[in-house]
Amino acid sequence: MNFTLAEEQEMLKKMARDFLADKCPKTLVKEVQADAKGCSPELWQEMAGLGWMGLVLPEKFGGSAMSFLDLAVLLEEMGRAALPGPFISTVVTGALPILEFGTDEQKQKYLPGISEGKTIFTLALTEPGGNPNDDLGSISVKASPDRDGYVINGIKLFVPDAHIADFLLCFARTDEQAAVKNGHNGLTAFILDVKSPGISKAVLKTIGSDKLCEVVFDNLRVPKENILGKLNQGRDLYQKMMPQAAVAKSCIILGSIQQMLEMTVAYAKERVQYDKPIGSFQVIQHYCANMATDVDGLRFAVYQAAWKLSEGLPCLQEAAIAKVWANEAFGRVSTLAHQIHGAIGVTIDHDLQFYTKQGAAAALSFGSSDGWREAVAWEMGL
Amino acid sequence: MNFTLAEEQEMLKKMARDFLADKCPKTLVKEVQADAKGCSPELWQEMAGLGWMGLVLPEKFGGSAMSFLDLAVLLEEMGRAALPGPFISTVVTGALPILEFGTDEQKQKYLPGISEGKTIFTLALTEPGGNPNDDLGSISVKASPDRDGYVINGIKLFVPDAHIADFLLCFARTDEQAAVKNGHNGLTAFILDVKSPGISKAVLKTIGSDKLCEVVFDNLRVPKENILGKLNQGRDLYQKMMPQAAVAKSCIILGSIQQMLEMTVAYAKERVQYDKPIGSFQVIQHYCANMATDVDGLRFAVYQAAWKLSEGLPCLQEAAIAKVWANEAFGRVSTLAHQIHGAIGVTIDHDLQFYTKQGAAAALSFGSSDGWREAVAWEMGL
Amino acid sequence: MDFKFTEEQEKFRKEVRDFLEAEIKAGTFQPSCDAWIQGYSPEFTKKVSKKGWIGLTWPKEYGGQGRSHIDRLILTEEMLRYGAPAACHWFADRQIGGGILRYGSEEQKRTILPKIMAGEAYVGLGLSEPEAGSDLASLRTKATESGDYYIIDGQKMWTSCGVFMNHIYMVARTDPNLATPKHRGISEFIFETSLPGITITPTIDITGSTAWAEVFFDGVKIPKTAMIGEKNRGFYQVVNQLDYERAGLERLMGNYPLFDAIIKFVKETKWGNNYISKDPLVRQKLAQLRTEFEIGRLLTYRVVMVMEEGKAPNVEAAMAKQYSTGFEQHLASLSMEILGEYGQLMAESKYAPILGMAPHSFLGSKGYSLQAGSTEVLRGVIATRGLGLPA
Amino acid sequence: MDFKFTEEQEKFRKEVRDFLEAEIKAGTFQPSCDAWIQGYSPEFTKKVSKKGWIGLTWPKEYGGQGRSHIDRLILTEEMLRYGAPAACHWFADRQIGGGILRYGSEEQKRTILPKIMAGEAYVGLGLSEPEAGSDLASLRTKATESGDYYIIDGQKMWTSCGVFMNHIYMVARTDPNLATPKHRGISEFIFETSLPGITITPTIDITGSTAWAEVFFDGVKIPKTAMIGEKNRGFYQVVNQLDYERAGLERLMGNYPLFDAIIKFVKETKWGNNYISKDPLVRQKLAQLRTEFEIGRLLTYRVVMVMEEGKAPNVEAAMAKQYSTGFEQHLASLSMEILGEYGQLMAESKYAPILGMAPHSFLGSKGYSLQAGSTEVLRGVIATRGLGLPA
Repeated sequence: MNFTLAEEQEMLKKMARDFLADKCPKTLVKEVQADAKGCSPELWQEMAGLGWMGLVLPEKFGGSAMSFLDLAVLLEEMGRAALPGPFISTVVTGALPILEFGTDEQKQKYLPGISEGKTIFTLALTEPGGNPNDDLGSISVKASPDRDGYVINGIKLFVPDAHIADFLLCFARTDEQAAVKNGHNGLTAFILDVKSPGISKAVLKTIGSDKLCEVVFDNLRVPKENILGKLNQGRDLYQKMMPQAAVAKSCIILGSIQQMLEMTVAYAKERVQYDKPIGSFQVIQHYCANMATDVDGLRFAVYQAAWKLSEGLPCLQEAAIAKVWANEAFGRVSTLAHQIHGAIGVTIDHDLQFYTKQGAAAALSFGSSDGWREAVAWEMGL
Repeated sequence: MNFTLAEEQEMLKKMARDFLADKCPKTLVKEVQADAKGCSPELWQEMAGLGWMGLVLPEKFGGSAMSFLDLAVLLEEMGRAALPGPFISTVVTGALPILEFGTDEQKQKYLPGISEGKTIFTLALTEPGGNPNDDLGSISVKASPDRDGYVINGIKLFVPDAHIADFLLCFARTDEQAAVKNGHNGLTAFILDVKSPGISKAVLKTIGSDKLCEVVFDNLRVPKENILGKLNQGRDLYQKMMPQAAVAKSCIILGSIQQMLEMTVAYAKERVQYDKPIGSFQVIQHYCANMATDVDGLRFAVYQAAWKLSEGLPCLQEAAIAKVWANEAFGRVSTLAHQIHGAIGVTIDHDLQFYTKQGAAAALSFGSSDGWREAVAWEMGL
Repeated sequence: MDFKFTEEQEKFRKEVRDFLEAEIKAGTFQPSCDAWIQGYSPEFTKKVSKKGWIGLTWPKEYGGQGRSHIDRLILTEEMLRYGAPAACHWFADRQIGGGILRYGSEEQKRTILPKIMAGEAYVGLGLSEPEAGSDLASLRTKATESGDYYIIDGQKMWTSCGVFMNHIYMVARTDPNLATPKHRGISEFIFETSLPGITITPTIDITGSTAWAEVFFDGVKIPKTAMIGEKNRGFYQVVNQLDYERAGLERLMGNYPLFDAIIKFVKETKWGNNYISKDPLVRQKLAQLRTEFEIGRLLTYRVVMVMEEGKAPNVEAAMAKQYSTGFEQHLASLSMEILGEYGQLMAESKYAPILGMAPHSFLGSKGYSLQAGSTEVLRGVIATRGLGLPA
Repeated sequence: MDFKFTEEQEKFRKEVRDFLEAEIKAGTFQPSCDAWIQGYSPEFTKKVSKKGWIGLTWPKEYGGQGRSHIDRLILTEEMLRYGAPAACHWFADRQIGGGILRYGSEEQKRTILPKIMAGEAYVGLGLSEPEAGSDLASLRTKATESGDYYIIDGQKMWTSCGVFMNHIYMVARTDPNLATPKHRGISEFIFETSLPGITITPTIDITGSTAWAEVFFDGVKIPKTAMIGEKNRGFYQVVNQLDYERAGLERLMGNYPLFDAIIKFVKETKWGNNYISKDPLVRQKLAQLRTEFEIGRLLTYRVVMVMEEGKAPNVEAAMAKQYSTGFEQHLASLSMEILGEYGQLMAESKYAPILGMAPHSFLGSKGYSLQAGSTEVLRGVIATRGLGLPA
């Protein structure tokens, strides 16, 4: 039992913080958000040079074989810097599933490119009009057997960074029969090359300026070898991946609210109204105390889940709790941060807005609070 | 549009407040709560003498033909005084349904006795193990035709004041067949004389010291004439009565939290810590401001619903909103009242406890917050 | 107690509704959130003026309609319900006209009120400054006497209606020696923004909109007749006007079009096999919002009852405003939550449900509890002035 | 970071669990809420003493086990989970022993600690007074020097363990001249309650229980050796001890037996045709409580990590305590709500589900956020000491 980061993690954290403070100022964030790509290729390459994309990959694939916990440290700093770009898409919903479920050939084919920052992956899971608390069961994109492979048709929604991705990890229905009994059956994960004919992408406009896309498959052909994991067993991959994705987003929120807390406390010390710093008003003090409690509580919840992921222990409950609390803590902390900042905090020129928007987007991604609470209920045996 | 009480209502309010301050001190409340009867017969007679039981009854039945709005004024004061006894049972779930649904004979038989304070009525609706959000649909107490009447068997729960009541208004199933389609069909309301053989009662022990009872019917015979309203149409009576009962309980809660607010503000002005009245601390001020907002909001919600009832307008939504808000406002106000009172407020000798207990009991009576919110959703067309 | 409107009032409501529905049909506007504060439409304001609906409660002798505050409540309720673009006249109608009637000279009443009622004077509110937010009395903009003129120097922030106003109503320090207590020595002014020395810079807010502005005064020369009320007593006047600023339904219904839209959306949309409205969790959330809304409506109606009695709506307005902005924020965040991933999609986006109103309002509503008296200031008013707790 | 216990720690946990389950089976106690503060059982305390579990972390040279704070965390977690009647030794084990080790004389360590560890000294806490609640430094009970003795006069309120204590640990004013600032001139004492001049009157709380007491001192003569630490520096000592008072899992798990019971109840009970646990609203509520509980557990574990580093758990304890008591209150009120009308039924009643724990705890939990530092005091600690905001 130990609630502090290891020395190497502290180093990683400091290095990431310093690097991002230097290379990812808010001017860049603003620029990148406004840009169609939603990513700075130069920064992406520098991050790859620091080994971030390969952080959790084995050395033979160009990685540094570090743990999910180490990755969490890095993600928290990314949240703190409001870093835009396809990092979670590529690493958490790309590299990790390949590492876990890929064949040797697949690993060899995709992972080194990811480590080097040359390959961008993303996840195509959700579909329009599906039940938001059951992405998997709502899948109707179909992969029909065709000669040596499959033909894919349908529409995916909320696919992050699809417009700049090289590959999509796409869940599609391969056995309609199996779905009759349970919609989670008969699904398969495919690695799709976005250069193939039959894919079109359109970027949606979002609150967080994340580049979420609509992706339309029109008779897209994919060879059999591009199945990731087992045919019709896509659910296994999904169940492994979703807690990781939820924890990754929770790390982003943690970084966001930690930064909001620090900005707010600093402002409360310096802003004078009624002839004293507003931080000397009892109500403002209690607001700050509540924010700090939320931030600390979330920190431990997130790191507990990340630690369990690192150890390969079952962690659906811990991941669910982390995401529920991330969403709730974000709501409360951002409300109080704005309340204390007053009007200055609701201008486009104030940094607070980056975190409000990033946090709101992260809270709505990879499962709602209600959905994750339902997972907690399930784990409680309810 | 007018949000103030009429002059006569102000007079009624003042009279009730003065009377109860004089005749229903907390020493009496404590005594009555501890007593098996849960009611002071002397006080009950005095209240009858003031015309309270007959307040909303026509003059020919010994009443004063006042409105539900007037009754609400009175109920609020009863809540403020933490008055124990079967007033709501008798007037709201006894006299009002009889007035609305009774035959001339029934009105003549029961209402004058109620006005005079001689007759105590109560409601036997809920049953053990039923769906708490569907009392009506959960009824399994059966009334089987038998010669000139019915034989009733089964168990009712949470029957207020059954141990001292003269009559029960009891919902029972008279048409099993009709229930197949919809559990709300095939129910009938009966007026049961508790002196009849075949009834046994046991008082339950409750947080509010209300005398809620288990009532067991064992081949109780009831003549046909004792049906209130139409055979198999008990639902109509229920739908008319429930909003009235919910608003009545909301009045009790309103009186409770108004009193809690006043006690708390007075205490905050007088209690000194850190060399100043605690009411000068900003956090305590905001707590009090929040309490006041809840009290005022509830007041208008309750009186709006009561006014609609007075006018005979549809008011399911307004009644539901009043009860939801009563429950929620009670939770917040009581929490803050205790927090400001500090330790002294959690002793049995402090008056705050009467309101905490009375409010908690009222919040759990006549429908849960979730259930009433569902009614609001229904009214919204969801 | 009486919770219904009279027949004439209901008739008036219908008249307003019919007018607004016809305008929507005619394409004058599309219902949108915050239109009362951001919706710039001289055309619409002119039409409202023609109906006699600006200055509805003002005395007939000055060209007003002399109607009740309840009529104005009905009018504003419908304007807000339909999200009508009323920003050009809203501020003048709400608090400037009343301020002039209370504190202005006969000449001011005769000259300014008609321009407002004609829908020609768009009056912005110049109160906040960089160092004077909740603590308005800390303002530094000064008005220096010089013959028959005052020379204004300084800066205002968050001037409502700032980008399209042609008049500004503002407060400035007229006596630097009267700085203790600092709320003395402040006076109120109204003048045209076409005067030389005024620079207006739009403020871009968190949603990207530019409804507010910074206003810079550099030696702006205004005639002494621009002063409203008594010299050096402006703070006492403005405090009263602020009560009116926070008294209305715009603090509850600023994002009402979102509420209507989300209810309609869940009723009409299926996710998976079921209408969203059948999800018990969604039902609870919307019913809770409906309940909270109703409480806010009643608290705000009460404010109008107080005004109708001829009293200044102080504690009652504070209570209604701090409660109601909380509701609006809850509405926005629950709407986003109900929409789930779709809650991220902004107006311009493909697939954006209900015109992207939910995320837009989530951002926009952050300011609701800061404007016109922060929630913290208002709770202080309730506690000290309302409950008599020691200040 | 490492979120698991070592094998030895897990073994120890199992040992504690086995012990407690055996005791339950043997009928020594029934799990109940608040048993750590209200559960009087000399028999149980003797058994815990025999296991060496009182003074677990104290140095071996004084008869303690010299074990880690994590071991004590495990021990207390299981005691609380099983609702074990540990009140006779809880306070002494938690903060009195530590206080004596830190501030006491060698003789006090040699005489008092063994009695505590033997499960024989039941030490009550005499801090609050009628005029001294959150503002402890306002205390008026005085200790007047008289030769080799102090004479104690005054009154304590809410003395934990008051009705069954045989020792009292208390603070009194030893120098009336050092009243500015008023937290000077206060000293700490420990002595037996059998001394003449002590009157103990149980306080009946809102639930009807009598775990606390008023203690009156009327010329109570105690030897000077009863003073702990330095004369007139008692306030500084007690502030440190308060950190320990609020540092533990009893602030999160005081009503844990209710949590276990309500979960079991909804799983096993049908209302109408369905198990209660299948109601989506119930599922959300319980999952929310589970989530909140986990956050509280982590915040409290962190406090123990701080102690394990040899630091006083100040801000961290304040944070965990004010958060966790909020959870406990939420647990109680949501449990009542889930039980609906059944939520009114008290333990003794027919039909009462889960032994009436929900309404009992609803009432009892009102005090949680007041004891051992009110939520308001603790948020102040977080803000000023933790975040450095100006005091």
